[in-house]
Amino acid sequence: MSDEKNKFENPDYAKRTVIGPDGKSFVVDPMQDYFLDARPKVYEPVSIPVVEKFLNWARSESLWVLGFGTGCGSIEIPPLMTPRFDAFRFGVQSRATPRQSNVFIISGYLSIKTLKRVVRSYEQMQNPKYVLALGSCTINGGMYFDSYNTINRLDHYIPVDVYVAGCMPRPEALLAGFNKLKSLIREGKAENGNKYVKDFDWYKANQKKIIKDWNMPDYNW
Amino acid sequence: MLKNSFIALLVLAFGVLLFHGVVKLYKVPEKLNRTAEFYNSNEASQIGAANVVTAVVVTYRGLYTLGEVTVLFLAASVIGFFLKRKKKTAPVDAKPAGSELMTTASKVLVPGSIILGVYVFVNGHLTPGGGFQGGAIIGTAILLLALANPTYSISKKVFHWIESISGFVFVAIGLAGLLLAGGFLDTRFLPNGEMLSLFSAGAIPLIYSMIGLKVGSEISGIILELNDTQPNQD
Amino acid sequence: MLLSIENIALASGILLILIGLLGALTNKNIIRMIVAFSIFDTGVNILIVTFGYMPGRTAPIIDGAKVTAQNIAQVAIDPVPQALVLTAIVIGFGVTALMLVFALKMHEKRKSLDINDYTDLKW
Amino acid sequence: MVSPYFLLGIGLGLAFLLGLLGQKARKSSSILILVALFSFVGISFSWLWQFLQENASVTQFFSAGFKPPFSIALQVGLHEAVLTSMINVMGLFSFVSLWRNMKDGNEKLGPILLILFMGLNMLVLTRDIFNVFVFLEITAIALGGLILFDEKKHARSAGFKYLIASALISTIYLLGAVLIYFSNGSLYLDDVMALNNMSPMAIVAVFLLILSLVLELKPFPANGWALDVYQGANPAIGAIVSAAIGSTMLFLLYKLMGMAAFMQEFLIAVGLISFIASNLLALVQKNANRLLGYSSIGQIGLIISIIGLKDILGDQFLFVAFMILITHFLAKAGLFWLSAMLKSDELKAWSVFRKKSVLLVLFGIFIFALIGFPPFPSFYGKWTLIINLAETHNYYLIAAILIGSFLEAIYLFRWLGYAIKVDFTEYDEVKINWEKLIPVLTFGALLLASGLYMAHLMPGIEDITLWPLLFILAIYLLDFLPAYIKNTISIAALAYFSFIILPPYYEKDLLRFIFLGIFAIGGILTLIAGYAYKGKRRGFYPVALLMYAGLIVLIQAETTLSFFFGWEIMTAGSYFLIIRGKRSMEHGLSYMLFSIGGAYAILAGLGLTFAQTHNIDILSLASVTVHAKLIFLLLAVGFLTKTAALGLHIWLPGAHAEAESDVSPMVSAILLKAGVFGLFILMIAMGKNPEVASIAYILGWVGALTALVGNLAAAFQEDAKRLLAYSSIAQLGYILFALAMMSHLGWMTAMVYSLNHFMYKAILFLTIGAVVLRVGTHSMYKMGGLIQRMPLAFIAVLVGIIALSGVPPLSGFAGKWFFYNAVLEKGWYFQGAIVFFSGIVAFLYLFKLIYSVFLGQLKDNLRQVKDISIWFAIPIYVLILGIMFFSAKPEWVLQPLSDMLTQWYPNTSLSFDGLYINSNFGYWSGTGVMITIMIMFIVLLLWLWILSRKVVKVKQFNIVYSAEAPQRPETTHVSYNIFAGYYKALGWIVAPKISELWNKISDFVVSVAHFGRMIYTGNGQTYLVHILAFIVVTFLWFLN
Amino acid sequence: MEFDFKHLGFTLLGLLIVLNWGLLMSALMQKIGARVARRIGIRLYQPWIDLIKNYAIRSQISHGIMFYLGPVFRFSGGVGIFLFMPLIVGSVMWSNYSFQGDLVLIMYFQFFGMLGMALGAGESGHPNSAIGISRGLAQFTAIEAPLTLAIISLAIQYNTLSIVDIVEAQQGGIQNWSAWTNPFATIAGMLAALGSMGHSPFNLVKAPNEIPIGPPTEYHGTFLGVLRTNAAILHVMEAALFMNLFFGGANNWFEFILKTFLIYFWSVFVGVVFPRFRIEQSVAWFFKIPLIAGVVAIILFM
Repeated sequence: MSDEKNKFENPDYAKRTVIGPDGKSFVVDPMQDYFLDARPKVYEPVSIPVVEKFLNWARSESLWVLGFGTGCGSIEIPPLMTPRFDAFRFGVQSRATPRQSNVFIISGYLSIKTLKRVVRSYEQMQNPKYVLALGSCTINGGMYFDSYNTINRLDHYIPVDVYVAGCMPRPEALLAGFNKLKSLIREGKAENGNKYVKDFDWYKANQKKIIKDWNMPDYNW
Repeated sequence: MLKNSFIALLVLAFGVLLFHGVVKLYKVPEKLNRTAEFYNSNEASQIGAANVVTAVVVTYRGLYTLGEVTVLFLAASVIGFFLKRKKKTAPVDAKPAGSELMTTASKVLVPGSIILGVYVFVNGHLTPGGGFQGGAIIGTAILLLALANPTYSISKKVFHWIESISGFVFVAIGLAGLLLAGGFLDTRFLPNGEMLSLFSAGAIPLIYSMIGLKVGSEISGIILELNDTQPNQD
Repeated sequence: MLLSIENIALASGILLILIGLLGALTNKNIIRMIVAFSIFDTGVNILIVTFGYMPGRTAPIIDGAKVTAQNIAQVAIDPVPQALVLTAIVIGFGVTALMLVFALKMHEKRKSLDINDYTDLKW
Repeated sequence: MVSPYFLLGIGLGLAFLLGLLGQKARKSSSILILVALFSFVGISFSWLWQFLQENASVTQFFSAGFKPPFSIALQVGLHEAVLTSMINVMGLFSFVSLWRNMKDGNEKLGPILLILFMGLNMLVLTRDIFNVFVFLEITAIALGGLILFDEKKHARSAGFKYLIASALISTIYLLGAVLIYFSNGSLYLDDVMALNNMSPMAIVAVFLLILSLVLELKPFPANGWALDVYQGANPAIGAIVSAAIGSTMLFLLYKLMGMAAFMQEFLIAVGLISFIASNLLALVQKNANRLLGYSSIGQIGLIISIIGLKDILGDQFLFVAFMILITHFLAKAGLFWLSAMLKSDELKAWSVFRKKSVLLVLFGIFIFALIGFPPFPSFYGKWTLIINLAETHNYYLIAAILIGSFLEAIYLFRWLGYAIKVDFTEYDEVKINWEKLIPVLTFGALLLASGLYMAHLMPGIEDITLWPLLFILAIYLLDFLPAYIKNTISIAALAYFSFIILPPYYEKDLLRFIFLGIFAIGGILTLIAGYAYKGKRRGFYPVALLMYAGLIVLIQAETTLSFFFGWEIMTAGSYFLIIRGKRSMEHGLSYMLFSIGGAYAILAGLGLTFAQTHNIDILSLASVTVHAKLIFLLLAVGFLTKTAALGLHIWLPGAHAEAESDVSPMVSAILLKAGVFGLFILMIAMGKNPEVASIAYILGWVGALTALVGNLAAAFQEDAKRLLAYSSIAQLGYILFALAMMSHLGWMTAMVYSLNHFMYKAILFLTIGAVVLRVGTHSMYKMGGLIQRMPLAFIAVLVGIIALSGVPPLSGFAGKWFFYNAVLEKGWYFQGAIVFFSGIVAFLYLFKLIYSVFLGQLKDNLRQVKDISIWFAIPIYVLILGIMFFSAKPEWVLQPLSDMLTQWYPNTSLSFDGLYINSNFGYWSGTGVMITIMIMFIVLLLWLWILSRKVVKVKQFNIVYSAEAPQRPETTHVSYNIFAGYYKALGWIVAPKISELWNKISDFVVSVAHFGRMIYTGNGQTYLVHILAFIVVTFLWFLN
Repeated sequence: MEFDFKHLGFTLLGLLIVLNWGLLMSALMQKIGARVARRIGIRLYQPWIDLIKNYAIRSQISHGIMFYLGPVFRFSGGVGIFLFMPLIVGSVMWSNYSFQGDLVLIMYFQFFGMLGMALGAGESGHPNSAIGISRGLAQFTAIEAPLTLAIISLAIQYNTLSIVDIVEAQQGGIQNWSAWTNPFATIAGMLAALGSMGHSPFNLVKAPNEIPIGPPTEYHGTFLGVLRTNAAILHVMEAALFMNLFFGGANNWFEFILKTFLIYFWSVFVGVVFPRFRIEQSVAWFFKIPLIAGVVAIILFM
């Protein structure tokens, strides 16, 4: 590690010497001991097409959204659950934990600080997982294209399945995005979870380029 | 003051109790009780001492006397020992010499007193008096000597010797009684002799002499020790 | 006979006892306490002697004249109280002497004869 | 027979003669005195021999060859022989202990000591009332001299106070002696005793004599001078005052009481007041010697009252008095001599004895002897005393004696606790000289020997119960060996002993078989865990075996006496076990106090029983007719102190939690069953008595509330062992409740719970103890995630908590099932509901236990801990096998149990039908449920396994953490105060009101003691006033 | 009773019915909730899809052996209660394995699943899991207090602890139901039921946004599928327990479905009306009216 990196390192993750109850001292390296630093794996679809098709149908009809509002677009998500739009009809529900979620909605601009959290949350979602990018900002930076603090292209950092353009897109557009996502899943084209793994180094390099205070393992299990 | 009046009240209560519980119950006896009767009646034939009290003190109830001697011995030991020990730590200043008058008077009086003391204890079985009284007189003589002439030094060793030997002899006589006669301190292992003569009443004169010597030397010892340890009174 | 010799002796005995007690209990000076104890002792001894007194009788000493071996039981008093008192006096002497030594040793250390100064041991 | 006058001759002759030798021949004079004292011992022992072996008759030796009353008689009888032997032995050893003081020009000390002891001999022997006065004065002056010899700081003022007090007292005696003479013309004791009707004067005289002797024996409150002497003088002199002079005076009092039967009540009152008051005032005492003084006065007070009880005790009087006297004599002398070895007077300074374990052991022996623990003589003395008092319906006296003894136990055990636990670095090291050690050792050995001899003599104590004690002595002597050897020996001994005695019980008495099995097997298993300890583990094995010996005696007991014997032995052993913990001093003390309180309740109860049945057979409890309620209550309270029922439980959490890792299961899983066994015995014997039903009803409520409070409190603990300790309280609450139902099903529940609690609490305590040994903390929130490091421990705890919680299929459910049925059958619905509710509360703490310790986040410093020691794992897994067996085939255990209980409750709805157990209300098949659940579990596990793909094992920070990552395990492990919300809702139930109540009580007692001792102003004059006031008050009392 | 394949077959069939009914019931309840909010709501087959989706998640992580076993314990708990519960009155085949144990067994077997779940969630090391479990256990103990009283009252009333017997005693018309004959026990039991069903106001345990989902925060994929399968069964069986205890049991499957629906609906109904309690409030609540009702129920039958 270079000195520059050390500057941002969380002191809690630095190696430390502790004394065990038996009086012997030993070194704890939190990055090694507390985090699994294995590389992610590719999870191939079931080899029997019929089964995979059936499962994809089920996945498409049961979209559990990670309730993590990353940008200003998150204000458009709650109306989805109201009587007017009622996304429940389409099998869309929100979950509070990435472990149980399938869909990650990136709701608009993404600051660098948030990107780190987005990456972590994305990696903690289970395969298969889908990303729905909301608004112009995720495509080219939108009105923040020249901001020092936001990213311009989301798909440099995590793979995106569906873009919903607009600034901001209305809930109807979001519903349309869901429908698009559903059809992608049903067609078996929504394998971006595996794509992320396959291009892991590229994504990681992009992420690390922009996130200076990288103080987590390369892959957040 | 409250405390003192309380104490006074308490003492008064004690007095009242003493009066009611003890004195009022006491009636002057018409005749001697059986113990006294026995002593008075049989003493002359059994012991042969003219002074019945002496017979009681030395023979019949000789253990009392032995106890007294022991008490004195203890007191003398403790006192002698302590005063001596103190002397080690704090040397006593030189004492003024006694005045001419006092010295002279004491020279006259002391031998007489000692002789009187000896007389008293030697005749303890015949006349009022005995070992303690005689010893006390001897002690007085020594006291006189010490008061009259503070610088006059008497060897305490002599007194120790006398004391030890006389005490031991007393005990030995007691044991002799046990072995030779009826019991411990039985004086009858020596002949009773003739009543009212000096050598009568068995071993009583002997015992009383020993007691006299012992008491005398003990009291003298105590006095001398106390005298030696008194700081200079100037 | 209020003023008989035995009554006077009894009264003085009790009085001495009470004076001695009062003195021992109220005087703060150790030497005075010891003196008071002596008085107390004396009172008790007087009491004992008085109890042993029988009016009109004499000391139990055979002098061959007034008191003989034959009539001693009728004319002489009880010898035992005499013996007891003798013992008590001597013992009292020993105790008093020892008390005085204690007083001396106590004074030696603290230069005080006030009993109130010796209350380090309490409770 | 040797004439006693030789004592006089030798003593005085030598003392007088030594003046000749002077200072130069110091050594030879010391040797001469030693020889003289030896000859005293020889003479008195020859008398003793003649009386004991040759049946000599009482002989009087007259002085001067005349018969008393004209001369003085010395009487030698058995009593005198015993007393003079005691005194002369004491004299010999006193001289030895003062050997070094004899140097430095103190050569006069020897003769004075000689005369003192000669005087004491004479006081014992003489039959002349006035002669007593003479020798009293000799003793007083000699003692005064001895005190002066000492260089201790306040010895002089103390001596002076002593002198003036004794001057006053002896003058009173003198007055009495003279008045005796004037009243009947004789000073011969036998004459006075022969008087048929005394004149008023004689009565006053006798009154004065007895009064002054009582005053010599330091009655409260006229005893300030004595306390100062004890405190101010050299402890070796304190030993003489307390043991030798005290015994002499007591004998003198006993002797003179022959003529003063009318003063017996006075003695009882004065003695008991002194006993209670001085023990009370001693509570706040911090000076060791003064404390010993208070204790001496207390003990002597007790004996005074026993002398007063002479007529009431009848034949037993001498036995009782002698047992207590000899204990006091040996123990107090030993304690004073121990004190003489120390430079500091502070109680805490006694902790330096830890460096010399022999002395510490002796200290313990003396303390236990004083309190009246078996096998020391005072145990038998107190037992006989209480039994006889009960027989004569002197209940208030019993209460007074027990209260006084209890107060005494408080400060003595606190003191012992100081010695065992307090930091001793600030005190000077103790230097042992042979002449100081020999007397203490001898007296300690004598005490033990006399106790064992008494136990051998005593009817109702089987000799076999003494073998373990001897064995314990032997293992104490082997204490220098490494722990594993001693451990092996202990296990072998326990195994052999249980092999001998256990099997016969299977046929004879299944109940005893089960409890003995719990004690023996549990003992062996927990001892196996002891292999995990390195080093020598000094002192552990004797006390552990002491506890097991007590438990075994308890089970074997056929008589109430041996039951109580076992109970006390067990208490003593467990006290030492508990106090071995690092911070367990106060807990050990409170354990001991509750135990002693309980033991006294038991003693009183057994006494009352004996009063009716005149039979010490333990089954005689059944024939109690009068006071059945009271007896039942007393015994139940006694047993409940051990089972820690609500109100009496406050000792348990600390005691169990702070004990060592393998001690906690001993005291929790095993020891508590002793109380349960006691309750069983009690209810078997008295349960049929209709009077006790109401008490049983109350006990049921107590049990229910205990369960509730125990479980709730456990849920709010942060200390793992404390949590388990509260859990034990609750579990014992269940058992109490079940027992109190007094029905077949209720007792089934109790038995099942007892067995289960033994197994799972042993598992849990052993495991948690082993974990604590590894991680070095009790606080659960400092652990966490240990499942990664300690899978063995985790499995054990998992099994333990499933069993404890009563979740099927493990055996705990059996208890719950019987419980429901029993409650419904009995109709105790509300209590039952409380118990069930508390059973559910148990989940809270069980979850907390397993989660906080094993799950959650592993801490930095615990990343490399090893799994629990194999020596802990072995017993744990053996017990797990036991639980599994019981769970799989419950009917194999339950059916014999049920059959056994039908002998007391023949009407039962319980029936066994193959694998099914049926009651009036329900049915249950343990085996069936087990199989069903096992199959189901395996099928479902397969289902999950088939469906789940390759699972990636992640590490502890790979959690969803609101898009962040945890930073420290400490901040991520939610454990501290985890049930905060629950506490807000129900915490008021477990507010420590009971501890507060006990605290208030103890504060009150302490402040009374503190206030009370203000009468000892330290002013000699005030003491005189006390004496005078005492005289006046008693005088007034008698004038009425 | 001897082992019998036919009986096992019936039991498994019953399990299937109960599972599907449970899934449907939860969909219905959500539908009802949606309609109350004037939404269309989920499709009725949504629970099945969710279940399949969860079982079809490809990747899985585990925090350790207990994390893995937790759902199995939980599932066993649910299935176990099913096994020990008689379903249809008078039918040996539909009484499952209730001959192995009585009401006490069911009462305590509930904890099997809870405990396993608590341990599994605990091993995930997630603070929210621990918080959720502690709340859940705390609330659960409070629920048990009135429930125990109600059950004791019933046991006194019918003089039995066997569910089969209790149900049979209620046959012969609505007037024989415990709900009529022992109304206070029913009140206590049904109020306790509110808590055990875990709907608002007693759903702080799983407070979705405060402590994301509570105990199962870390569970996903197959684990979650197992848990949801279990939940479906457990909901029905809890309702069935109350049905058997208070509402005369079921003489046929239709009655079973109707009654369990209504009982479950009761808790949903209350849930949509009342806001959420904090944990100390909910604990305290069970010690008020429900407890008093339970006490009254016992006093009436003592």
